[in-house]
Amino acid sequence: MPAAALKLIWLVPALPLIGFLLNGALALWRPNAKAAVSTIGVGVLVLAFAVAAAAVTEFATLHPAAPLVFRYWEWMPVGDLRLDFALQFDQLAAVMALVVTGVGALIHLFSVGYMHKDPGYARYFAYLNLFVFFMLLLVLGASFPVMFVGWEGVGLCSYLLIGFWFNEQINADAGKKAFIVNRIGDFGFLVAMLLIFHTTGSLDFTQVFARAQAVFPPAGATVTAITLFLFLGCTGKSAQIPLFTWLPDAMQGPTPVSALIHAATMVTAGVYLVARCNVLFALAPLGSATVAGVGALTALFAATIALKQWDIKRVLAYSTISQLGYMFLGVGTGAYAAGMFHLVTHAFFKALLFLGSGSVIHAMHHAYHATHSHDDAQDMRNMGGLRRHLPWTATLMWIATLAIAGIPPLSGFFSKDEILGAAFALATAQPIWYVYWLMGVATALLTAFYMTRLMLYTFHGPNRTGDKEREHLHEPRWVMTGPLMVLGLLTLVGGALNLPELVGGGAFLHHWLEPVTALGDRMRPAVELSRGVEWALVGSAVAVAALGMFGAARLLKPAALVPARLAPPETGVGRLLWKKWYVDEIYDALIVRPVQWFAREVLWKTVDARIVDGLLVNGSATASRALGWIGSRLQTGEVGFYVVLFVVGVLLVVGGAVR
Amino acid sequence: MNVDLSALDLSRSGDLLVALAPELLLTLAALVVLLVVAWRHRTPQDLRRAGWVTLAGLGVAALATWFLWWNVARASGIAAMIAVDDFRFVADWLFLGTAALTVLVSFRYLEREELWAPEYYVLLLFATLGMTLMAGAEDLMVLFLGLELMSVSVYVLAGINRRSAPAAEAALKYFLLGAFASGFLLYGIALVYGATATTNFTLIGVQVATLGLQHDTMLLLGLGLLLVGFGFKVAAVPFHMWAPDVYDGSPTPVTGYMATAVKAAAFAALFRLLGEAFGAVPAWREIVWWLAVATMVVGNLIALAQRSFKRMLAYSSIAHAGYLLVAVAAGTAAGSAAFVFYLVAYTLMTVAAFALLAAKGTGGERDVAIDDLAGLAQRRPWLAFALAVCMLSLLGFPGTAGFIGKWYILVAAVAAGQGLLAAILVLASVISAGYYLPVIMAMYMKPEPGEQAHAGMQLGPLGNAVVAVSVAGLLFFGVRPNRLLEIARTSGASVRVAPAVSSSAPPAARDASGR
Amino acid sequence: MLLGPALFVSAALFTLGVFGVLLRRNAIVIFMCVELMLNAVNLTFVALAQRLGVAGQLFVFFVMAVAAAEAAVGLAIVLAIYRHKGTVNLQNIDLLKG
Amino acid sequence: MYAQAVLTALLAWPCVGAVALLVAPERWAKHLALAASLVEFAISVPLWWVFQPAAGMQFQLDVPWIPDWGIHYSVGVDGISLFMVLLTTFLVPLSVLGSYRYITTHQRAFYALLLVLTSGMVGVFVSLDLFLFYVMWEVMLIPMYFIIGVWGGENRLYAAIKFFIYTFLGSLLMLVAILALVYLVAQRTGLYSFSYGHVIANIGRLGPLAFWLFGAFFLAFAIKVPMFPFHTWLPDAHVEAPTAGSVLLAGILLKMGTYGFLRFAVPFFPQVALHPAVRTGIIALALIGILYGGLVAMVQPDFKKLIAYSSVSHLGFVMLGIWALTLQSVQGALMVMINHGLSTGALFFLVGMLYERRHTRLIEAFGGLAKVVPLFAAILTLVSLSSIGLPATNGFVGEFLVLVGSFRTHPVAATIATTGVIVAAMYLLPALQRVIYNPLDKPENQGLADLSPRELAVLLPLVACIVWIGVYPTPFLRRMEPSAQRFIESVRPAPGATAAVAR
Amino acid sequence: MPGTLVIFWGFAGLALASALLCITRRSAVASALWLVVTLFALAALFVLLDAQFIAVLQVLVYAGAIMVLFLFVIMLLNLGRPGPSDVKGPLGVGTACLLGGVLLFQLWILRKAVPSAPIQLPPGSMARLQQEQGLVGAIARPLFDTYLIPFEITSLLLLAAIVGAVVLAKRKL
Repeated sequence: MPAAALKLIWLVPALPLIGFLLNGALALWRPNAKAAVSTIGVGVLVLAFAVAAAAVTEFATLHPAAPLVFRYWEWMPVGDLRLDFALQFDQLAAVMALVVTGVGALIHLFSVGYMHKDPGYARYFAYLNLFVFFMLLLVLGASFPVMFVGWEGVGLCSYLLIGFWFNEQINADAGKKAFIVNRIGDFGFLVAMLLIFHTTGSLDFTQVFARAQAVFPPAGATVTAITLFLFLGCTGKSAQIPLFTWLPDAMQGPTPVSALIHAATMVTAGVYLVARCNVLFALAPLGSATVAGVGALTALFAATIALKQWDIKRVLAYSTISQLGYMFLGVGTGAYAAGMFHLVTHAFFKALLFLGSGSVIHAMHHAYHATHSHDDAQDMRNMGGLRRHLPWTATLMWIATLAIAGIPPLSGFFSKDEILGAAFALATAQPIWYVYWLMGVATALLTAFYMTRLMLYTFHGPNRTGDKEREHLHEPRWVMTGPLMVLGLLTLVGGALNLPELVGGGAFLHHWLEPVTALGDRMRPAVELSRGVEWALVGSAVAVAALGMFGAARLLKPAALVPARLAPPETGVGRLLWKKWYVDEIYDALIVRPVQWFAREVLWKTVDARIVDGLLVNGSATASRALGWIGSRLQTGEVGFYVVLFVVGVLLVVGGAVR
Repeated sequence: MNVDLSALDLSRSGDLLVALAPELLLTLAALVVLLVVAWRHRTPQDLRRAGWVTLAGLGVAALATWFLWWNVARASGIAAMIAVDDFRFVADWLFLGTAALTVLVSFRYLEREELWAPEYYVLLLFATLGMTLMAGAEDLMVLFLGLELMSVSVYVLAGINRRSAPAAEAALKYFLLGAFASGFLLYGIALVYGATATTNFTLIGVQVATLGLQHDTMLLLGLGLLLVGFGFKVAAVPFHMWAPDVYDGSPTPVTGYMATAVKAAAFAALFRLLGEAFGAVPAWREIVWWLAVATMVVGNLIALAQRSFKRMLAYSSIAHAGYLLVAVAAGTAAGSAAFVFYLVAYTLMTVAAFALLAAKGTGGERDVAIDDLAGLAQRRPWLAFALAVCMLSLLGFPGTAGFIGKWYILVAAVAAGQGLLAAILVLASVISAGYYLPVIMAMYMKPEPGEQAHAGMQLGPLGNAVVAVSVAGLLFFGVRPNRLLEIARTSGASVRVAPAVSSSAPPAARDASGR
Repeated sequence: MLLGPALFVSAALFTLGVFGVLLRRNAIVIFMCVELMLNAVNLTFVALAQRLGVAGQLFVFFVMAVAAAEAAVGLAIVLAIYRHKGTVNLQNIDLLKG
Repeated sequence: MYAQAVLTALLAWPCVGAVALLVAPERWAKHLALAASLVEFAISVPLWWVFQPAAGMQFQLDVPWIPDWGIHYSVGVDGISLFMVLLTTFLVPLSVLGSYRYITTHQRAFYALLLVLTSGMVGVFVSLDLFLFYVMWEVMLIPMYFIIGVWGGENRLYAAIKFFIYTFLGSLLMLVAILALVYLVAQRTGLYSFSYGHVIANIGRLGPLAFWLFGAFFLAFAIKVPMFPFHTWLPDAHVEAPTAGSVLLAGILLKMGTYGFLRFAVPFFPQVALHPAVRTGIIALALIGILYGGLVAMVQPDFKKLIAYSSVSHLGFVMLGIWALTLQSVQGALMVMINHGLSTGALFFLVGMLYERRHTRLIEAFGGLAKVVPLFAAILTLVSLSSIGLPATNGFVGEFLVLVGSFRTHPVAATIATTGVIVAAMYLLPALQRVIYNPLDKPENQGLADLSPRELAVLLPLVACIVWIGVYPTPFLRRMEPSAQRFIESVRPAPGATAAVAR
Repeated sequence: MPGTLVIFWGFAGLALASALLCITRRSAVASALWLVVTLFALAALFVLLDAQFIAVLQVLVYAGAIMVLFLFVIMLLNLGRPGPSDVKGPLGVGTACLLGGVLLFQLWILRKAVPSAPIQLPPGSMARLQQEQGLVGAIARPLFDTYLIPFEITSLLLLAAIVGAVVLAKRKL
């Protein structure tokens, strides 16, 4: 029987919701009550984390094989559709809940400092709380629709927060883009739900997964379709090809938002979904392969773009896309634990990187603000040598960089290595995975390169901020550096969560998640690598990472950079990368504009206005009027003509009578 | 006052006098008014006096009709000149009522237009008398003479405003075409007489049945020509061309009278004729079908193109003739009942509409464009309301008697298997929304053109009463039509239906004196 | 014996009357043509009366009364229009139209 | 006592109120109207509890009206009409309150018409006699015609007459069909009666005529819904109507079309309505409506027009749900009907409030309003999200059920319809952005006042319902389920019957 | 061809010819006079058809009274003088010919139409009736008996016409 803390599991999402309501009310009526806002905003997160931690502790003692489902009320009971508003707590949800509330709490704290001067402070915290609520609903929901509530809800909050500074159109546009692109993904999610209900007769996770094996033949068309539609949802939410374009734009939001939503939590929802539905994906090898393939491709593709970005946050954004690709490679490979592991470590180091960049931007912004300069506070070409002004930030970000580059023994090394190892292992059974593995390795190389580039340009070399501005550059307050330090610590030791057996670890996360993934695991080919091969893989991974970093250090010359204002335009391949392969432009030309044109010119102005309304509706009215007019012209007033018509009538009537 | 009138022997003078009491009283009234007019005819008071005497005459005749109706007067035997049945009484009431409403509206109109011709009332009475004879006619000769009596009177009424060139033109057109049409009607009578040796409706029906004449050339030719004659009187397309011009040129109360009572009389006669004499002849149904379609469509379409309110009403009345023809084409008992009901509703709304037009048209009704009514609702809310109700009723909108009437016609048409005709009727009604609604639109939704745009619009107490009674009737019968429906049903059912064609032995030849 | 020819002659006369109405513009002449039509019908009545009884002849009597009445009113109307228009040519009498 | 009288009271009370309004002083008009409509709502509220979901038609009253023709005054509600009645009585007080400042001229007439309209709308939903239904169907046309024509915008005359004639056209053909139907039933049973129960019980198989009769009903209802391509009256009417008119037009009047399908057209002629070709055609039209309405809405410069076209899209879901004919889809359709009334009603109120402040509805005239009117912006955002079907708002519940249900019988159609969620985001979010986000660069917008308490009183009930239904729609679903079930059972073709269908 | 038939066709021919002249003469006076000729010829035909009393009436009322009225008005309006023809132009003539022709074609079948045998009286019964009751009596009896009502209506009709004519024609309103 679940104990007290588990019974209170509803508090985990409810607390942020309360926070949202309170902060929302404050935002509307008392926008300047910042102390109250901060207390509520951070407080509910801390409390939620506490409840979640307590629940997980209890859960760990029970460690049940089946998830605990808590039904609260009937949501949509219609005929054989029995849909309850229910939460589900299991090992997977526990991991996610902890990450969301934990990292969330840190980022909330950071935000207290980062957003302190913002007039929309209360609104910001309201949105942030709301986001956490939806995110928790997403991870705790016991059925697809409940999860979908969270799924769309986080999209909504992402929309609201990206467009937080809505009085600049570019921000509002970015938010809108995020929402609409996400909706395309949600279409996939919806259709998948329809298919699932149609075939299994339920939408509850427990029932669907229990029935899946009986209902779906392995590798059947239906289950493949379901997984592909689900994955379409994931590509939207987790910014994978082809729906990744919104994420870089999402950097228009406040930086803590980028850290929380667009790095640590929301964008990983897709990974969570695949892990959650591991049974279905295991039944659909083609679906899994698509997941892994798209993940690998996205990882590589995004990494190339990251090579040539100047905006510090955009580099991190593409890096996020790339790392998400890794995670999909992992879960697509069937290494759910590895994927989740990378999700967790990525949450730590990417949050750290984003918050670090936030710290940098905060400083830069402060400097520019002080001198009334209008230069871009996020362009790395305006930075350089910041380690002297922001030593803590620089140090912590270096830790994160090493982690993401995959340098042992930082957390990122273990998680990334596990994914690559799993892909390589599967490749022995299905050679296509060699390609994926190679792409993963190449990505690792590029990752090490561009992250080193970022660090070099930002923190090293001469400073390009400006002479006057330089004096205003300094570390932020403790509320901002504090969370950075915690995250740095987690980045350092996070690897312990799933220390591989190879190095004597217990693979804790792997075993923890086993009840969730067991069913899916059983349906996959069992492959084992010899220890030698594993060591070789580890060695090559480290070598690749080192090569990337070393190459960057050798090839790049921070000293040669000029400030963004003076920088010459990019040329050649550099321009192609800088312009992000022109994907946005291609989408614009192929989809957005044609649809707009079609809707405006064809549907509205032609079909609606001209044909339906003009020709048919008003046309028939005009025709009636015209006929009437002709008729009234015939009424000439001359009796002679009337008589003629009269006699014609006589002839017709008489003819008709005699006929 | 319960008297047994259930078996009047019309060959006996006493019974004949009873059966003809309304007509006789009406004649008497006409003669009295003539005397009154001959005595005094110079001042407005004389005019009014004549009017009141006329009203009294109409009232007495209506009482007599009521008396007959109340005591369920019926003739014994079949071959009479005059029918004694509910259909006649109800139709008579309608004519008398319409005449009374017209008189009431005329009081003010004649004075305003300075028409010091009290003979107006005499002619009105004669016309009404002609109508009652038409509705009661059981014989083609009575029908023809009644029709001529009515027509001659109305020709004159149309042109009674001798200062007005349009009125003279209207009278001329009406007269010339009317006489022309009478020729056809008469020829039709002759041929029907030739085919059946009789002019009595019932006997024609009997002859058709016993002799199997339903495909007889002479009879069909005669029937066709009769339809032409009636088609003219009811302004069915393509015999309608006179109507807009005549309605337009005539004094407005007369127009209202023509559009309602004259048409109603022709329809009543047509109904009785087709039912009693030609019920077994299929040929007319198709003709009436086409006439109905053409009339509805053309009337509505041309009305759509009108800017003058009066001409619009004229064309609209053509369209309504088309609706009534649908009831005729349905030809069932339900059809006749629908027809009676519709006539009542139609009369109420048309009289009221023309009364309002007459009030509006101080500078000549012909010049009142629909847009001239702009802003009437602000200045004269009740008049605007009344006119709006009339328009909605003409449109056949639920809640008004016009709707119940149209509904009844549709019921009859559908029951007679004329679904297509019913569909055409409703589509034509949709077109009619295109010209009725602008009237409402002008009154309620457009601003008043000038401060005093509607200052001169006066109906006077009598005119107000007419409009009020009409509108109240329209609304009342629109919600609670039960009693009127019952009357319509019983009166419609009282028209004898021609016997079906049988193969029994032909009757023996009759003697030369034509009994 | 004469019925058939009489009916034919009557029809022909009637047609001539209609023809006249169609052909002429003078209101009075048109009215005369209408009288011709009525007379044609009278011939039909009389011819039929010979076979069907005296009623047909009575109708002729009534028709004559009608013709007289119409003539009285009609000619008065013609006078009235002449007073306004100075003509009885229908081509010029088209105030009301549309 | 309550059960017998309530529907009649609901019909009669607004008329009483209207008369009272007409004799009262002009300045009392709006308050009286509000009081009257609140009383109306109060009368209707107990229905929620007294209603017995399983009992079918209830609260019935049947009084002979025109016995000659078999016409009765016959009223009653079941799980399908119950919510339409409640929605009507719920929206009317809000409409009155929302018109307090919008309507400045001829207030007495306006509110009286609004109340008469209420009567008509309730009448349509409670009529159990075809004659009564038809009369009510037409009667509410007039008040709406006046509301658009007198208190409407620039082009109001055109919009009013278009609205009128369009509806009139459809309904008159339906009238003929009703008569023919009653006649055919009378021929079979010998009883000439317009009673709904009598007709539905004895309708049997009608043969080839059924096709035409269904066609007439279809036209009437399809125009009202409106389905593509009969929809062009809607944008004009919506745009020109005053706020209350738009709210009731979208909230209630459109539902009459779908209600008509549920109550009359489909149950009367299941063999035609569910004939594969007809069914496919109508579902295709529904899909066209969903996508076409959405895409055309996307490019509208006028906010009201945008909402109008979005209605076409939403009602497409309803049609899809009805024709998919599963329990989920039909209930989903009913939910969409309710939700559309609430969400679109709220949107119209919001746009109306903008219009009151700025006298324009062009989207481009605004921008950055969230800065000056945050409360307005918050509510507009929430309502827009409910309109595009964000989960946990009412919009999702209906659309999801429709999709889940229709996927079972028409997977391809349901999938296509699902793209509607993308289109919905594509038309409403950009508009939202251009109104409340973006730079606040128009000087006229800088002094706008946020929502007044009165306006909040209008909106908050709607917002509450939006959240309530989104989170806990069960009370609604439970009440409509037996009726929806009955509807499906009554029309589901017997096995093998589809082959021998008319035409 | 029996003698009566010859006489019949003679007068019929006269009637048709003068009718044609009536409708085609340019002068209204001429038209009226030709109409009088037609009416006389018809009177003759009436005699042939056993309707002597009607023939007399025809001459007295029609050719006498009514046509005099016509002539009187024509003269009053001074239409007798030569002037532009009121006959329609070629298009009008063509239309008239066409319509008239079709009408005649439709009525053509009447030449063979006879009342069906059962309702026909035996030949000569009309003449016999007149011999029994006298020329006037044969008509008068049903006129004041069966057809009393129509007869009375004619009186009203004439009264109405008189009133109407007076109203229209009197000099002052």
